[in-house]
Amino acid sequence: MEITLTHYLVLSTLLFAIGLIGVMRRTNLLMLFFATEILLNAVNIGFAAISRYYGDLTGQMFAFFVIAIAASEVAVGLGLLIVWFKRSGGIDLTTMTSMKG
Amino acid sequence: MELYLYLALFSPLAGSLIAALFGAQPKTLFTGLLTSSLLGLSLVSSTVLLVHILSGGSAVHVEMMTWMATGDLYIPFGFLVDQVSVTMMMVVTVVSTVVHVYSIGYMHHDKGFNRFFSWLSAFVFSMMVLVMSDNFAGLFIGWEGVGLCSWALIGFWYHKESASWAANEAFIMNRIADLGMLIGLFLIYWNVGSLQYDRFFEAVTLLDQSILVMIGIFLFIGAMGKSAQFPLHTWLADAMEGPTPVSALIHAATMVTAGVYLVVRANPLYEMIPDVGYFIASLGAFVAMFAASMALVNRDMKRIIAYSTLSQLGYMFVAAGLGAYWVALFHLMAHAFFKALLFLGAGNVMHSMSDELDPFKMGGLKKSMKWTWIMMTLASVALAGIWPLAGFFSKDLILEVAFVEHHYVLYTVLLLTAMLTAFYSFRLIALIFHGEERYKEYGSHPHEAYTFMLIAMSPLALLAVISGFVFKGSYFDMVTAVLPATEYHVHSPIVFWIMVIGTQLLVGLAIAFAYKKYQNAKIDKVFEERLCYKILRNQYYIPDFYEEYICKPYRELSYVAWKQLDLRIVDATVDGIASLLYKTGEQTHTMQNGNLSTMLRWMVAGTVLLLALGVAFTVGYSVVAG
Amino acid sequence: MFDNILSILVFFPALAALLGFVVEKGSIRAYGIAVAAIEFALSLVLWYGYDASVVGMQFMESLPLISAFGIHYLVGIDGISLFIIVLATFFTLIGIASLGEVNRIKDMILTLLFLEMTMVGVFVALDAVVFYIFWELSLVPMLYIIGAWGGPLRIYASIKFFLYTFTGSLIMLVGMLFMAYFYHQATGVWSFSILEWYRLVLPENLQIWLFVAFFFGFAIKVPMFPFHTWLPYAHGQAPTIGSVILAAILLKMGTYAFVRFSLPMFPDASVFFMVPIAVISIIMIIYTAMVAYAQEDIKQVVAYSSVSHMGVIVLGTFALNVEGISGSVFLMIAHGVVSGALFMLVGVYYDRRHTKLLSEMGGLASVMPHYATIFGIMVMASAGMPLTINFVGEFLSLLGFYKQSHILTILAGTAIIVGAIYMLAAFKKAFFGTVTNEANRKLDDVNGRELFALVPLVLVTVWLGVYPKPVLEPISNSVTSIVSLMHEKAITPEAKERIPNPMRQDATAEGRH
Amino acid sequence: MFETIAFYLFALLTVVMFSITVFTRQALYALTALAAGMIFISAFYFLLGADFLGAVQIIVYTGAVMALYAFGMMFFDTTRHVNEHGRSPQIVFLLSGMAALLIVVIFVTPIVSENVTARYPVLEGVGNAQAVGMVLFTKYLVPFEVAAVMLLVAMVAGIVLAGKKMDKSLTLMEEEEIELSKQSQEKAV
Repeated sequence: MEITLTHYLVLSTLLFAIGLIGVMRRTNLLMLFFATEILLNAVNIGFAAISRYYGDLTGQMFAFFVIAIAASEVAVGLGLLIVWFKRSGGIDLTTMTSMKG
Repeated sequence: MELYLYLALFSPLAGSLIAALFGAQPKTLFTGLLTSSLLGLSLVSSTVLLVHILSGGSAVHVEMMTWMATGDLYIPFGFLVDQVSVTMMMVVTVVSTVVHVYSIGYMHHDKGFNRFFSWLSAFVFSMMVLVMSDNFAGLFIGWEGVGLCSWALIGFWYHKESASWAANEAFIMNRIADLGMLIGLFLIYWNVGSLQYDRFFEAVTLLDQSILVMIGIFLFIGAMGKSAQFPLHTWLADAMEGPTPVSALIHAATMVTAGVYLVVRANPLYEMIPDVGYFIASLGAFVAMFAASMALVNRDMKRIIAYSTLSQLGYMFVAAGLGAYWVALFHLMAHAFFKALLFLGAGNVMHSMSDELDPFKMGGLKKSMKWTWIMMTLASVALAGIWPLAGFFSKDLILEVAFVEHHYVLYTVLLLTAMLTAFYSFRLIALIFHGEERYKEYGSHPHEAYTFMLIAMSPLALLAVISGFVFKGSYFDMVTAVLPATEYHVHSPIVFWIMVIGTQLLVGLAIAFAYKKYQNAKIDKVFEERLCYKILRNQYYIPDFYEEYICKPYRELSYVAWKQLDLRIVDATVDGIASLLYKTGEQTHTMQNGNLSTMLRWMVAGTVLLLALGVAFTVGYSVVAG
Repeated sequence: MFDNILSILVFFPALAALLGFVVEKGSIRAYGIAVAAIEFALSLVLWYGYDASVVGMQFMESLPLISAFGIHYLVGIDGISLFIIVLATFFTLIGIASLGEVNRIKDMILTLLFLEMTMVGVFVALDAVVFYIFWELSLVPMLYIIGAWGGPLRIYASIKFFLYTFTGSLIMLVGMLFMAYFYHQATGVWSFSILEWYRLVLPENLQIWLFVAFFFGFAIKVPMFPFHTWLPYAHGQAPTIGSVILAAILLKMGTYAFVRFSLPMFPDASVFFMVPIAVISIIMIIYTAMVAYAQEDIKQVVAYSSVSHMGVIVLGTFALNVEGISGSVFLMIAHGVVSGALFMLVGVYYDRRHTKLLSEMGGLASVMPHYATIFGIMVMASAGMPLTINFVGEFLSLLGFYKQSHILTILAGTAIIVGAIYMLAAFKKAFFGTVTNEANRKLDDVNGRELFALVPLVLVTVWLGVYPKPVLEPISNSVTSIVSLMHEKAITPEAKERIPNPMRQDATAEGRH
Repeated sequence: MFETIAFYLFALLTVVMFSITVFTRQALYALTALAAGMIFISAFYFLLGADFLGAVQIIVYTGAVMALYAFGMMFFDTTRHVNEHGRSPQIVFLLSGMAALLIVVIFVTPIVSENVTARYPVLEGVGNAQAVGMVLFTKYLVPFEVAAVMLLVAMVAGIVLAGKKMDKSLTLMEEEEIELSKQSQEKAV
């Protein structure tokens, strides 16, 4: 049985769904970051697969940049997290209601 | 000849503009003299043109420049001096020169002396444009121009509420009629392709009868406004709020006759549609009677003369409607002279009585105002149509026209009106100049007007006397070059003499009755209680009717339109939409409770929705396309 | 020398405004007048260089912006836009020159210069995207002018103005995108050039949909009944200069766009919607005239009178023949001059008394005779007196529409009656009678600075009323080409019949002299 | 055959690992599972012939990112149980499930049905890293540099935010606090 692009896309989507569950379910900020990492990686698989099956390097390039962005996000995000932790003493989402409209 | 044409046309404008420069300044005699002398120049030029035409010269036709040209439309500033317009030019320039000179004395003490002359000359210019234009658009310029000047001059004493009200009334009523005129112009343009008189008159024979009738009706609506025909007549009496020279020039001699001029000018059109002509004649006869009846009981000197003007305009329309265009024009001319004279005389009386208008508060003025008395009596005799003064030749001719054309009802109405005319004219004369000197009770000190004012009036007096029997022949020869030369003779000489002498006798009786009744100016209390008196005194309640059923509803409707409709419905709908959006925001902002987790869920829900829409549209599209 | 004149005309005021940020506050007025004067001189040069005999666009410039979608910076003018541009630069000049004492005068002048850029930009744009950008940009300075210098309700008025017109233009934008899409479908090429769109013949049902989309944008801008309610608020709250520019130029964008977009692109839809639009116009004319009559604030009278006159302009536009459209384009200029002047005149009194209520006025003619005279001239012009600028436009508009419908023209013709009623009533209340208000007794007459603005307007009013040819002829030529384009493009037989072919008319009109 | 087996194996492993990350209550487990998942994902890259990407994945994620998270966790002391009271988990699953389904539908249908031509085709006879390098440093040079700058900025930002002097950061202090600190400094001088 040949592995086709569809297989990879289905996998990518599956992982994305798992990431989404995490995003919605978690109330701990750090765990939320984990979930976003899953989302990004799920998409990356899709990019790489498309790149492979169409013989076009653009997909890989995108995956590459996504990784770069993910890395910066982690750096800045963790920095902010630390600031928040110092100010409020916790990183629980339910305590963050200053954006209440 | 072109030079004279331009001189005649533009010297009033020049005078007006120069006077306007001093408009806001205190009185400078210079402006009065300048405008008067420029009008004199205009008069001289018009006379030269008249001589040219009389001596068999061809009509002077110039095209000064393009006014409007777009698409198919081409309207030039073109001027035409032919037999008809030169007659009008003479009337206008003669009367207005007299009025200008007279006004130097009359407006002597007025603060707005310069402004007055500026507007008066502007009026003359507009009137000249009106009569000299060679196309309907140019006529319309003059038409609106005289309306504007009339507005400014009626409301000349703008600090008086009644004056500015009357000015606005006159303007707006004229505007109603002007709409009809405008529609007439549109009809002409879309059916003929040009607004030039000559092109239109050529095409008249080719056009459909129904279209001609429409054009005729709409043009006549325009004429009805300017000439104050029923039901647009109320403004004329109110227009007497203006200074008296204005009433003499605008509301007696020239502007109000513009409607008659229009019908005369458009004679090839009205020739083709005798039904409309008959309607015009009937309306004219009705107005003649109607206005004369209102003049019978009025107690305002100027209003009486104004109603008399209205009545005489009715006569002119009878003649024009029956196809006797040259007769209408002739009566227009004669009427201009004696009516202007009458008004100027009334102006003298007003001046000496410190602007008193009620003739019952005068009486016996002939001692102190001899010349005014003589001239006003002359004018009244002419108006009454006594031989050999001007009115006899023009007004009785109209009666003959009605008779010869077998419109006996019109004839009877006109004959009755002639009697009424004589009655109210001499009622006025009797009240003002004869009988006891009642003015003493009111503490007035009458004095004769300045000599130069009297001298200025004298040409009009002369013309009122002679214009009938001196001019009739040459006038007839001249204008019939362009107007239908129908001669109106009663075939049987016996009938003719019975008619003439009978009319004269009836008129004489009316005069005698007026003298007898009003010599002593007893106010008949019983008579004043009667219904018919009240109806006449209140002008058949027509002004009240207009106020109650047109002006007031319009005002109220306007207010409702603003407060209820515009603010409550139209604007409120818009604000309603805005507040709906706002409320939606208010309601849904609980979604933004600040909990990141909840917001993320909403975000995902939104994404799912968008994705679902995308799929649905793609599927839908492929189903439709595939 | 005319190669880039349009771009110079568009961007010079904006660049000058940017530079103006560094100009000292004391000399900003002189700077503003100088810039506006140069701009006005440039627009006169443009007029001088304009060749009235050439059919089609002139001074065209093209610069690709986004080639993939055929979006170009494409500008050019014809007789229709030329005079509105001249009017815009003219009003900016006299607006700045006659500016009274205002707070933050520097901001005001720079805002006006930015506004000038957007106004000129709208009228030169021949690419829908460029047009749209300038169209929307013009809202921003106006919003600022009303919001920053306005009356007590200024925030409400400015937001209403902005959101209302913005909503309309978004619908218009959708229309534009669809138009581009259909163009792509038909030709396989993307283009936003209006001139290219002209060539596209669309089926009638598509035309109708697109017409409606464009209509919303234009109608709100005009503003047509029942979308007019933002206007009284905007005028009522705006400072004098804001009202002047709004009435004189910004409203004209809507009617101009009808002539530029709706008519030539959708001739069949124009015929289809002619009667409904005429009915709306007549409602505008009569209804707003009545509302104007009931007003207690003289500025609101002028504001509603604007709506009423815009009704005549729209009516003339949908006459669909050369006479009517030329008349309506001419009336745009005329109405710009006259209503701009009227707003300025209202501002003259407002500067002195800080009130606009008619009840506060009365008997002003004896106190301020010059003011009363100029006001009187403008009132009469507004009422459509012949030999003033307005008459030419109104006459031609109504004349043109008479060809399409007798009854509707008679109804619309009541404009000359109702217009006289509210104008004269307001004039009487303000100027006639005796001075009842003591505060009015010592008012100064118009001063030199105000005369500098008003006298040229009076001169233009009379000059173009007596001799409209220099303006009317180029307009007429351009309109002729648009009408013949419409005639050729029309699909339905009704439209063919309703839109006469002006070229054929010209041939027969040769013998008219 | 080998590829098929490898795909299913790694797919299973990744899904399991990520599920653990998402569902576990222990932060340490979550971190470990995430790191493992990342490594398994790199396996897909190798399977797909994107060697360079795989290498980057391992280095960046399992190296740098995970280390960062580990430090972060130490800082927050999250070794204790993370108490999360999930609300209406049905909605969570429903939404993510639907999202997944729709994405599959959207991406799979057009790609399967249409032919896409490569704009930057994989060069024949050239290794993946080399090919990537050629594209990256020609066509994507500017984005690459921008990404580099972005990383630098992120690094600086991370240091600034989390740095020792953070309690003196003016941007994060209330107005009064700033005034107070100013006054105290002045006193010290």
